[in-house]
Amino acid sequence: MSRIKKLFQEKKEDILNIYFTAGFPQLDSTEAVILSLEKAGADLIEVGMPYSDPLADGPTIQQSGQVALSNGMTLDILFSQIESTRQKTEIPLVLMGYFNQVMQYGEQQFFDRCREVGIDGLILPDLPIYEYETFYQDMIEQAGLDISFLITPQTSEERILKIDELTRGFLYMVSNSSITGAKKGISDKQVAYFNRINDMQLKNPRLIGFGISDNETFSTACQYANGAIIGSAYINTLKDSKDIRETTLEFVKMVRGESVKV
Amino acid sequence: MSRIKKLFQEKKEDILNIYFTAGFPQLDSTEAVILSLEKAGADLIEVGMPYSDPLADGPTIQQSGQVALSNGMTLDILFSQIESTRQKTEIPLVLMGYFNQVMQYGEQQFFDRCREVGIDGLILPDLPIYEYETFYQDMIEQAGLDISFLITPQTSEERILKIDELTRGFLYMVSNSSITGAKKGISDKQVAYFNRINDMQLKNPRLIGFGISDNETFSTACQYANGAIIGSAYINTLKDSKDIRETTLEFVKMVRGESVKV
Amino acid sequence: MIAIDQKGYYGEFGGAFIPEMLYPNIEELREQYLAIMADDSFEKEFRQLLKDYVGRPSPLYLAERLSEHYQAYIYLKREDLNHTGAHKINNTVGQILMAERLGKKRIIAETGAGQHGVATATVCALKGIECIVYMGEIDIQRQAPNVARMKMLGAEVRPATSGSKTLKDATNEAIRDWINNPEDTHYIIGSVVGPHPYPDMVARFQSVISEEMLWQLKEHTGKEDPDVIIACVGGGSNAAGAYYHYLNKDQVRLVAVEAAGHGIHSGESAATSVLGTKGIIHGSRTLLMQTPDGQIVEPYSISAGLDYPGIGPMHAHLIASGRAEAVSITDDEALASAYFVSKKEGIIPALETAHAFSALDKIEYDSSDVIVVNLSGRGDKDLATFIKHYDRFHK
Amino acid sequence: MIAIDQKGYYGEFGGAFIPEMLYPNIEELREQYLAIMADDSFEKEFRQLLKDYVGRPSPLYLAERLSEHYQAYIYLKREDLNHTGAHKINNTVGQILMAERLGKKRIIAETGAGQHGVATATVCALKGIECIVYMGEIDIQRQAPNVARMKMLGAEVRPATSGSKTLKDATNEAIRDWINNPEDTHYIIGSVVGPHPYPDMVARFQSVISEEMLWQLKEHTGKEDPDVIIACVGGGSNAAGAYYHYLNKDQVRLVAVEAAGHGIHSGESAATSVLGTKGIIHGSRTLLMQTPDGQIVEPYSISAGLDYPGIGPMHAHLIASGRAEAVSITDDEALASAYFVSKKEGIIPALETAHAFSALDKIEYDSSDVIVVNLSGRGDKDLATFIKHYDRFHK
Ligand SMILES: Cc1ncc(COP(=O)(O)O)c(C=O)c1O
Ligand SMILES: Cc1ncc(COP(=O)(O)O)c(C=O)c1O
Repeated sequence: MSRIKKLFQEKKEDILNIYFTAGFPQLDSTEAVILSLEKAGADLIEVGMPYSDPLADGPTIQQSGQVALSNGMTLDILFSQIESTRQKTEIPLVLMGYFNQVMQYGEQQFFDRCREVGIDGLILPDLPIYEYETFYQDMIEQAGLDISFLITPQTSEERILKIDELTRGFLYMVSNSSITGAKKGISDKQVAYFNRINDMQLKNPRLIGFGISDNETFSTACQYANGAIIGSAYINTLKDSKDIRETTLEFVKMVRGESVKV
Repeated sequence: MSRIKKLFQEKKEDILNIYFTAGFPQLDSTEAVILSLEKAGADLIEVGMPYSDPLADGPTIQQSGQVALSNGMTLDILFSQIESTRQKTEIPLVLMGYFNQVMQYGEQQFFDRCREVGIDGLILPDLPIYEYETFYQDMIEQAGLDISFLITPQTSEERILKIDELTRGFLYMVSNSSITGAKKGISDKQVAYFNRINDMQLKNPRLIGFGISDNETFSTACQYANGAIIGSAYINTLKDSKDIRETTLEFVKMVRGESVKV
Repeated sequence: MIAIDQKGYYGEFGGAFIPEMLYPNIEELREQYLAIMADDSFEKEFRQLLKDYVGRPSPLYLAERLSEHYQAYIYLKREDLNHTGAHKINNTVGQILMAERLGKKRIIAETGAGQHGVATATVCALKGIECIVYMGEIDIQRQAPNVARMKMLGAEVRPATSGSKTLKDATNEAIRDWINNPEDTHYIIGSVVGPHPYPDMVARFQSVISEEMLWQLKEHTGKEDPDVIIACVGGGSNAAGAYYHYLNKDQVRLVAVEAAGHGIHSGESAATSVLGTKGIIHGSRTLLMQTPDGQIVEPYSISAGLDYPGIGPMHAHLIASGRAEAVSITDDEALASAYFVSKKEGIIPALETAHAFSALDKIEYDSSDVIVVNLSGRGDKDLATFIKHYDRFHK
Repeated sequence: MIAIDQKGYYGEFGGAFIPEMLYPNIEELREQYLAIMADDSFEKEFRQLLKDYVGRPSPLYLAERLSEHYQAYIYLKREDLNHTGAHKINNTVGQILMAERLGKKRIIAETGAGQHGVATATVCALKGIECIVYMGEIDIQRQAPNVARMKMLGAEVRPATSGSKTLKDATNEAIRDWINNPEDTHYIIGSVVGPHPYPDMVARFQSVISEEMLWQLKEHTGKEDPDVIIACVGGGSNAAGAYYHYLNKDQVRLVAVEAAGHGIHSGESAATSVLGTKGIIHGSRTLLMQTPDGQIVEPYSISAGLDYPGIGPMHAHLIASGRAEAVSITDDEALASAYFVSKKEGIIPALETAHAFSALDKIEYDSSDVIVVNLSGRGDKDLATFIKHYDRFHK
């Protein structure tokens, strides 16, 4: 059983998935970030592959990607960083990136290497399910990788069922139709949407992402799903961090509501 | 008999006609200029009525006109200046200006006033002979004014004969087809043109104008016609003049070749 | 009957008040222009260039949002879509073919807004003929894009530095150049001004505008005649073209729109129909702004193409005889129209044309009326002016 | 047979690599675009606007002086004469009608040279719809006149400040806006790029260019087919339109001209056909300039409209399959052509189009060949660049 499946079997609620951009703030901060997040109590980590043209991301993640790229981050470096970090932790790791990166690496090679270094799952926001089914589903399954697809408030019921079927690991539930880091808080309209999905009895657990930044939004999200995903808010904290470990600890505590940052 | 006709009866060659812009350099220099020119030995004086848009004149005359206008020169002022100057001299005076000035003054009024103040002839370069014949010939003749028309190197023989017929006083022979002050010296081509006109045995005496500025050009012109007209060169001299009388004396001497200016 | 006579007069306006030095040129043209224009090979080449090079016919466009706003049927005759962006090219194409047939080797022109200069430089490039354009120093500044275009097209732009340093003075300089170069040079005048036969010749070349309107209106509305035709008048060439085939149809109202600058009586204006009196300018007897002494008054308008103290003799006659109504529009009214039309119809008009649009706020009409506004040119050349004043009109 | 398949692929190029947030928009469009375009009322309104508002048909002009110089029959398809000055408006007219029928209330667009932004702002003004245009900061500087035009037309221009601050980045920002506003907004893409069905939809709207060429060539030469069609390729919309009805006529050579900037291998280039490899950009699998790691390379060209690291999937397929020949033209070659064509034909081409003209110096042809150059736009927007470099080319 995959690390992701195991996590969701063992823990049904308040799951905290934190995204960070690999190579940010320093080229070699990947390991420190992962280990700090684990130590601080994150349940799942989304490792972002920095990309020149991240269409589905907001300015914070874009800029962190630019920094990572000018720090010299490449996929090969990232894979070896993960490989060595994997010796020290069993936390589930999900790789997030754009499909062009996968294509250029060579699809088969990419999936194999993910498996090899200890990646558990993938989020490829611009790989549509049609392409996935037609060309990549078999490869990814054979590599033993989970894959998360997104659903949004606009996704039709029929399509949600289809996406749920194709997803392995967890569903990425976009809180509102907007790119990461764009809006704050959770509205009534969103709650109605969360409830609607809840009522659908999907097979996959669900994490809510986009717009989660603090204890309030995290707690609300956790009322309607198995947990939530935080990205930009964490990147913003890291940007000004003197000590990754300490910053991360405080950030996770803040989100979990265990202490309030001063 | 008009003063102009009388002049040409009495003198057949080396006639010097000098143009100046009324109101230039000062509003009231008209009389001084006229009397100085007479004293210096000009045979005929062309009084320019300053005009805002003198199409057929070069930059020197244009600018002198601008100065005259900003000095406050008007046709009424000009006429009274002439009227008083006429008490002191019998030199033939030809008024030169644009036909719009005549129109605005009222054609009949204008011609009457010319006669009254002692103007002898007119040069109206933008009054074409067709308009003249059709509308103004009678008025001008009845006012007892002479009128000079222009001929140019491009004017056809037939048309020259016609112009000669309509002209009373002298023909204004444009030395080359270009506006006043534009070119220097007299070319072989021009000489051929002068000879051609000479051979036509026209009824009117002829003065050559445009490009006459010094003794050399004046003497050459006088070989081919009854005399010549100087405009821009005299205006240029006046522009820097401290003493109109002296400047004029020197200028006419220079042109006549009686002494060389130092 | 509105028509020009043998000697180039529309009623009491017109004629050819030119110095003798220009006589051979003007006479040659006067004797030949009608025969040349009637010649099959001329007609064929002219029509072919209008079609393939200029892009004619220019559309007649029913402006729905303007029609709704003004509660009438507003059609726009799209001269802005012509090559180089204004009606001016209709005339320069005609005149360059004329110059070719007259054996001329050098072209001169005056320009105000620069559209006529560009149109002249364009046809000179097309034919490989030397081109010199006179332009007032002030206009060189306020119509910079057109100066750049003339340079690209290989023309020489010579600044006119006398007088008001605008169109009138550029015209003076062009005439002086022609006097100095009487043999090989043709002067392409840019409007229905100047000595006969220019006003008539230019009107004939521009008459293609109303020639097309006849069948286009028929196509759109079922009848050839609109109720009203509105055109701005600098010298009056676009208006002459838009009126031409309707001159003797008295049921069609002709509206001539001139520039009132800072206000008709502000002392900074170019409203010739109100301020002008009979006189002579640039070789033609017409209405012009002048002092009682006959000195030409320096005009003012924000629009370089309307910043002219006279109007063509045809328009003087049309206005004096009551055939055309004159409307005067201030700078600010024209600017407001430029912003309004841009946002309502997606068409940025030239500042000149913006004056014509403003007339819609001034004249009377019925809601069933078909009104044609002659969209004489596009506003690309005026962007700097529009942006400069933008905030004042957008609070 | 060159055609797009059900899933939006030309051979192996195309598709729709989009985040789920865009799925409803793209799917709605994909399901409806063909039906809407086939609808009589759509077709009628589209054709009417092309005729009366845009000024179509655009002429096909036999450029005699260029023909003489190049020793072939050179025809120019005059998209420069369209309203707003380029081919871009053919597509925006189509898409605004599409957006209306899809019930959208807000329009976004990206722009490089600003021509597409102006064309979009124009049709939004025409229809009274809100319009936001994303434009790279560098392009805002180098195409200032078009920025002013968009302002006049009531559009908001938002600078893209990331990456190379050019067209690619403006497109990223537009896509982000769309993701954030999935319900009421239609994204008017300006070229044959982006996720299916955009490349096909835009190509169909632009296909009016070659539709007209068929009968215009017949009129001029007696046959529908030219020997060669030359067009510049930024994303490839003008080329797609010029090729469209000739795609399956193998006897007609298709020449695609791209920008080589300071030289193909100078590191400052946009020569995608040479430097590009297969990958995904803006939702489409195509050829693009990228690092081995799949990072998109920042392109460079003096011409904002060609300064793009990818090409539309149709062109990737045409080039990869050998159906089209690619030619790469440097900044200086394009500038030289712009000066040359301006002075030879009196037509100042856009910098983009100047690249297409330069191909005449590069390709082989016979003296009996009929060559159509698609004159995609006029150069008014590029005057500052032309003047800046003028002296270097005129010693
Ligand atoms: C667009 C446009 N309209 C009108 C005019 C005024 O000229 P006319 O009265 O001869 O049409 C100009 C002059 O440059 C112009 O550029
Ligand atoms: C005049 C002109 N031609 C060509 C292009 C390139 O676009 P495309 O390749 O889509 O025709 C542009 C883009 O702005 C343009 O303005």
